Amino acid sequence: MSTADPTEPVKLTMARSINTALRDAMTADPTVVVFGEDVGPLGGVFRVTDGLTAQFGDRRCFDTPLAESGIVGTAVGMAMNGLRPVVEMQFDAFAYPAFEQIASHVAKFGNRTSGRMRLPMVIRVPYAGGIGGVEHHCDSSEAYYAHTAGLTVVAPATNADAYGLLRAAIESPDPVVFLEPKKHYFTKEEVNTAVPVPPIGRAVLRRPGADVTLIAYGPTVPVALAAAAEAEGLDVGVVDLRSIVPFDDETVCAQVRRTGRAVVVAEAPGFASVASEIAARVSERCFHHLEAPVRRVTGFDVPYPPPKLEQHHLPGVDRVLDAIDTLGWEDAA
Amino acid sequence: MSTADPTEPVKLTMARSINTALRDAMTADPTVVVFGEDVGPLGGVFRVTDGLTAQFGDRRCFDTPLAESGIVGTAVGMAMNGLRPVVEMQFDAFAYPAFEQIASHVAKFGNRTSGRMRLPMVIRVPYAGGIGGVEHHCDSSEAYYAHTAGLTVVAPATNADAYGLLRAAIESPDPVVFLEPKKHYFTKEEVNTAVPVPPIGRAVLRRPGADVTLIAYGPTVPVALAAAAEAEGLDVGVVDLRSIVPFDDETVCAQVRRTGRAVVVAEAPGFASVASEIAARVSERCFHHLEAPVRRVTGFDVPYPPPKLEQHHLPGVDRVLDAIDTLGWEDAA
Amino acid sequence: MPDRQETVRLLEPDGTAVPGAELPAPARLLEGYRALVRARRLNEQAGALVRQGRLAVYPSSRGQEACQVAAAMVLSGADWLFPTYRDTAAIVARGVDPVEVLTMLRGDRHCGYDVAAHRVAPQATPLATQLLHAVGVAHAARLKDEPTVVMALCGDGATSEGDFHEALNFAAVFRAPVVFLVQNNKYAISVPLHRQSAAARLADKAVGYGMPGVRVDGNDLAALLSVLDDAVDRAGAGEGPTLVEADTYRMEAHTNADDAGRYRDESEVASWAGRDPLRRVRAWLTGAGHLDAAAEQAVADDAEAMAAALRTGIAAEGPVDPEELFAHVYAHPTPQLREQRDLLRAELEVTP
Amino acid sequence: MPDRQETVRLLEPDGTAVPGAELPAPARLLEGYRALVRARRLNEQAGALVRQGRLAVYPSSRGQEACQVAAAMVLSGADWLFPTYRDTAAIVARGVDPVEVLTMLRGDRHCGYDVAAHRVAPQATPLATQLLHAVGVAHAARLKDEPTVVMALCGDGATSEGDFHEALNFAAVFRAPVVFLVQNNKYAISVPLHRQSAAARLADKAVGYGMPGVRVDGNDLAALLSVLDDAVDRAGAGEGPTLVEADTYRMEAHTNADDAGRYRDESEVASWAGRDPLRRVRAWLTGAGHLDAAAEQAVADDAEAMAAALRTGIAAEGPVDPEELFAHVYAHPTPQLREQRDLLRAELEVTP
Ligand SMILES: Cc1ncc(C[n+]2csc(CCOP(=O)(O)OP(=O)(O)O)c2C)c(N)n1
Ligand SMILES: Cc1ncc(C[n+]2csc(CCOP(=O)(O)OP(=O)(O)O)c2C)c(N)n1
Ligand SMILES: [Mg+2]
Ligand SMILES: [Mg+2]
Repeated sequence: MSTADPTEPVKLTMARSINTALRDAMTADPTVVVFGEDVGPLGGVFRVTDGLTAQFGDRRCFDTPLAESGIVGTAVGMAMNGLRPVVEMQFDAFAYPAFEQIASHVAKFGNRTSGRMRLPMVIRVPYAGGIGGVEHHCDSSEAYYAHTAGLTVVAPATNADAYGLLRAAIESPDPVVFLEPKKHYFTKEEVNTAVPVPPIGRAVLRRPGADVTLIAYGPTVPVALAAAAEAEGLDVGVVDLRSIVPFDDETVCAQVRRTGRAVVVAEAPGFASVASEIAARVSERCFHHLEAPVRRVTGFDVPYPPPKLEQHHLPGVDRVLDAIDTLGWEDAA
Repeated sequence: MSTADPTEPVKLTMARSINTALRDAMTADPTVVVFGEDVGPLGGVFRVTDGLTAQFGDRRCFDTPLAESGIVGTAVGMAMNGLRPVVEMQFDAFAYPAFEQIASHVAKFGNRTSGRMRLPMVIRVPYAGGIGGVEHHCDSSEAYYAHTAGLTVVAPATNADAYGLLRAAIESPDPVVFLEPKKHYFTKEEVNTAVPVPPIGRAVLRRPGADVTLIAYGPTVPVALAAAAEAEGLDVGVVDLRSIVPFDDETVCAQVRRTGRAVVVAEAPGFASVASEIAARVSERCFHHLEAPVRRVTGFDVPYPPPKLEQHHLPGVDRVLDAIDTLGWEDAA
Repeated sequence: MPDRQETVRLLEPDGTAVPGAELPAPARLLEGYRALVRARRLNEQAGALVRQGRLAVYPSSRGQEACQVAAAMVLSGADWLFPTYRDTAAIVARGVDPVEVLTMLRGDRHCGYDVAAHRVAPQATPLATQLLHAVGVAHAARLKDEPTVVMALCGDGATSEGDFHEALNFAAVFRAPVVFLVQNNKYAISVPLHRQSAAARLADKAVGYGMPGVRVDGNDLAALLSVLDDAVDRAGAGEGPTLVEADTYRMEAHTNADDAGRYRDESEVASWAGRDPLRRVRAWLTGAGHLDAAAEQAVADDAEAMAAALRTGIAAEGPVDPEELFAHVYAHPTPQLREQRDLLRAELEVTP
Repeated sequence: MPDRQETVRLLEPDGTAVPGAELPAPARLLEGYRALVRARRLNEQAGALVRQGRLAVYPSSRGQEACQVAAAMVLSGADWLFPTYRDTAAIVARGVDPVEVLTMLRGDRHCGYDVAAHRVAPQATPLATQLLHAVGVAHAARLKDEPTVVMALCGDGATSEGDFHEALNFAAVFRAPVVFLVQNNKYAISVPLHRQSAAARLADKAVGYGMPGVRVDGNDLAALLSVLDDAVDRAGAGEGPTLVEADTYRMEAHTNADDAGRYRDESEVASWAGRDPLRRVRAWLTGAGHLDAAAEQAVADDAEAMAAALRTGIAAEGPVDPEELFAHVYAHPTPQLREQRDLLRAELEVTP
């Protein structure tokens, strides 16, 4: 049941890529344990943990009672006692009951003990929208974690990164919030599981471009790429952050300085968000290179809407193109 | 036990100003009820609810069992049934257990019911640091609320605003998170309780200035004012936001456009924070007026430190002055 | 209050009355039977609408209809009902138009009915959170000296959440007029009861809060009416909350999106088919001469009419105004939301 | 396990043994007495250090010393202790240097002792949150087949938090080797027990989780040792968790910053003075000939030496390196933290 020939890239869905990462991590390290709601025999509501209980047994992958604070709090204790828990929050908004455990303990424990005891644990969150879900199933909750000092916050956009970054997250000595763009769970892409585990904290230029830089992460990377492809007469680059904390200022700023124009694309409501942070730091650090204000194309400052309205809420290609249009091209050479 | 002669301003501490606002609101409106941990006979650990049970009885001001989600969740139901609950979270970090109730219900209920039922309730949070408190007693948690669409987020900096804005918050048809800078609870200032209840959402220029604008709210307003007074050879203005959501772009941007330079001063860790939002919007909206990048002077991206280190963590006057120094004065006339 | 050890049952699965049982009045059981048939029909119709792509998803209460109906029947107009996503049938039994309830699952809005008018809270998704709201409504009624009782529903899985604990404790300390009805349908999605709790009975959780706990056969409408009537009376009399555990079973998968074959045997499901809540009331009513073929036909016609109206109503799908995104977030949209609305408005003027 | 209705007591308040009581061995009680005297002295010394401005605040466990001592004494080195802010004396009874414990309240750091070395978790402030960590440590031990038992402490107020519920439920379902010791000292700051819970006994909360619950006289060291020994043995034998409620009293205000006169009568405090935990062990030991004047003097000297060392240790206050702000947030500081550290470093070079 392990990965096919690991030297060859294979086509996998994102759900399967994550499943493979869990499987490979559990094989490599007997201290890795997976638990949460419905992750056992059912294999998770998105089948991300499919087959893990069958392969590794009920002590390595198991269902818990239905309580998210309980799941995260128990994981804290297990990490204190030598295990590497990887827990699943069933949906973004259902991680909120665990917020105190995350903000007051998970994030602070290593610092509290002056580094004498750290918490190697991963909190997986299927997150963001675009699946026509009912309320509470589509929140983009990354700002809550990114603002909480002590957490590492990772948001893969590709299946290869979902695999690689999850392996890295599980190996991290510190707690990682791992945000899985659930709308891409069933998209297939090539994944090579034989490549070395990448470091966390490096953004990547997904598409070079000389005129504008689009900055995105997780579910909006494909949106940014599509917008870049559609932008007429402009050479648009796309940076995929991959990790929100730590933040890769170097890669982001190098690209923005090159283009002098930037648009941040993110699904979460824009106010006091990760997009605000990106816009603020790019505006500050690239000030003398900017030809136009940094624009943000984000979700509106509203609760995630019912399915019939989500297409109006989510930052789509047109809205990104409109934002690019406002970047003061009249002054441009 | 009511306010003295209401036509005359009196000297009150911030704790007493808030106490007076609660008292006056309870007198004016019999549906206002106050509850939380230790708010009854004890009068709250900061004595903010002192005497309310004695004056209004145990049905209007009462202690609850020790459970913050319980307090906020019960308040939701009480607001659904015609009351105006004003609840106290004992300290900032002890509001985290209520996070799910706040993010998934308090913030979303009016929208969920298409406005057919709104939740008039106030969550009072003694917040931020500077009191030499042990861990969990000094968090600046405003970003969590400000990012959550549907909440109104207010942070008074003066005792007069603490009185007036709390009256306004209690009268609001929507839920308000009311952030009280606990380090100023025992500072005395003149308060005139006879002035009309102010609207929420208006910033105020606390100090005019032609060269730089400092933007602050809550506990950092006095820091900004002190820095402005100390800045040598520069005319430094200070905007006090008062309300974070809604945000007063008009007042803030008018002042920044006038000065062309701005520094945001806030206690919370800076990453993905309210300060990020301010810097991002000011950078975007005032782009063509800016002579220098918008700087942020904020808490570091670390868990709130132990008492002996807090002076190094908190944004103080010197750090604000240093930031002002970086605003590209060499290019200035 | 019944003894801690027993499970209250008034009608045996075959419809014979338990010896000595004090049954509700026949007219009430007949009314209940009509509601049960409607509830069953509602579950079937909603399932069909999902298969036709008209609804996104539907969590069926098939097998739990007696709980659904009893929860609504024991309430007066002044009382409140707090349902979950699974309790559509209870809301309909309270008198709300099924079309209004299901527009939520058609994707139009988060809650399609008028919460205040019906005194039915929005269907709660975040588990156990609504129990606290129920306590708040009840406590407010008590503070205002209003004769309101609140019926709060949740599942066996939800009893594990911290909010369940806080709600029961607040209710007990406040002596709030609330009845907690736990529909123990044996599963939380795929997780069976024994991995949810090590307690012998969920009703025993009441002990730790100092409130009475009763376990009732959740497929016995007569027993449910009797137990819930008592609990509602007790709450109304100022004696505080009651925890009622209904022993029932989720006959279908968690929702249509779920694959129950991954975690339970068909034989288990089949064994519960023998305890069907409709059949036993029907058997008793028929046996006691309160339900003849004509009456049975009227009951079926009534349910069928409801299903037809539901099909029509759900099919009569109109567009949702995109500006609804912004209209209700605050009583008065903030300047920021007005700006964002204007942006969307401009976009829609270009490509409507 | 004792019957649900009783409160276990082995020594009467005057030190006479309850008829038929099986007392712990005299040597163990003597060791316990020594620890009780140290605990009392620690509470007094820490209070004095607060009044002298050397510590910011101190939550005293005066009156609860028997719980503090017993919780530590029943554990082996492989076991874990999960204390709260009020359990400094328990940590010291486990063998941690009081100076290390109290540097937290001197303001130096969040936790002054080595958590892993002592198998003592950091003192928890957010109420009941630590109970889940305790369950996690215990469950991990079980998964690894390690013979660890975990002692998790909390107060009566903390039993109202959702995390209390989730912890007990997880522990019971997992059969985790953990003992929950609730020190029911009758107050949560100002809130008295009857506004915290309507249950007859907090130990009854165990019923709802399917675990044994025992109520013990929390001022009776002998009874505590006996009850906790049993619970630890049970946990160690793989039989799962136990909830123990210790009936005790907080003799001082919540902390030195609190004004207990606002919410309780001195007469209530005085009535509990008659149940002092030290006096009854001392009376029994003396009466049974296990404690003569010389031994009593040795016990007092030992406590006094600890207090003196504490005074010296707390007075020997050094500066805290400001870069500690950044050093431990992550195993490897992020680029952002390195930048921020450099900013602070530059500031301190200008004005050190
Ligand atoms: C706080 C929270 N966590 C997780 C979920 C996802 N979820 C939806 S239903 C469900 C199972 C609930 O089981 P139970 O309470 O027994 O109710 P039932 O569905 O059986 O009626 C889960 C885990 C949720 N809705 N809310
Ligand atoms: C989650 C949380 N809410 C509130 C507080 C503030 N607080 C500190 S101690 C305390 C009372 C605790 O009472 P109890 O559990 O009985 O313990 P005791 O202090 O009596 O030992 C409160 C409300 C806190 N520390 N954590
Ligand atoms: Mg269930
Ligand atoms: Mg207590």
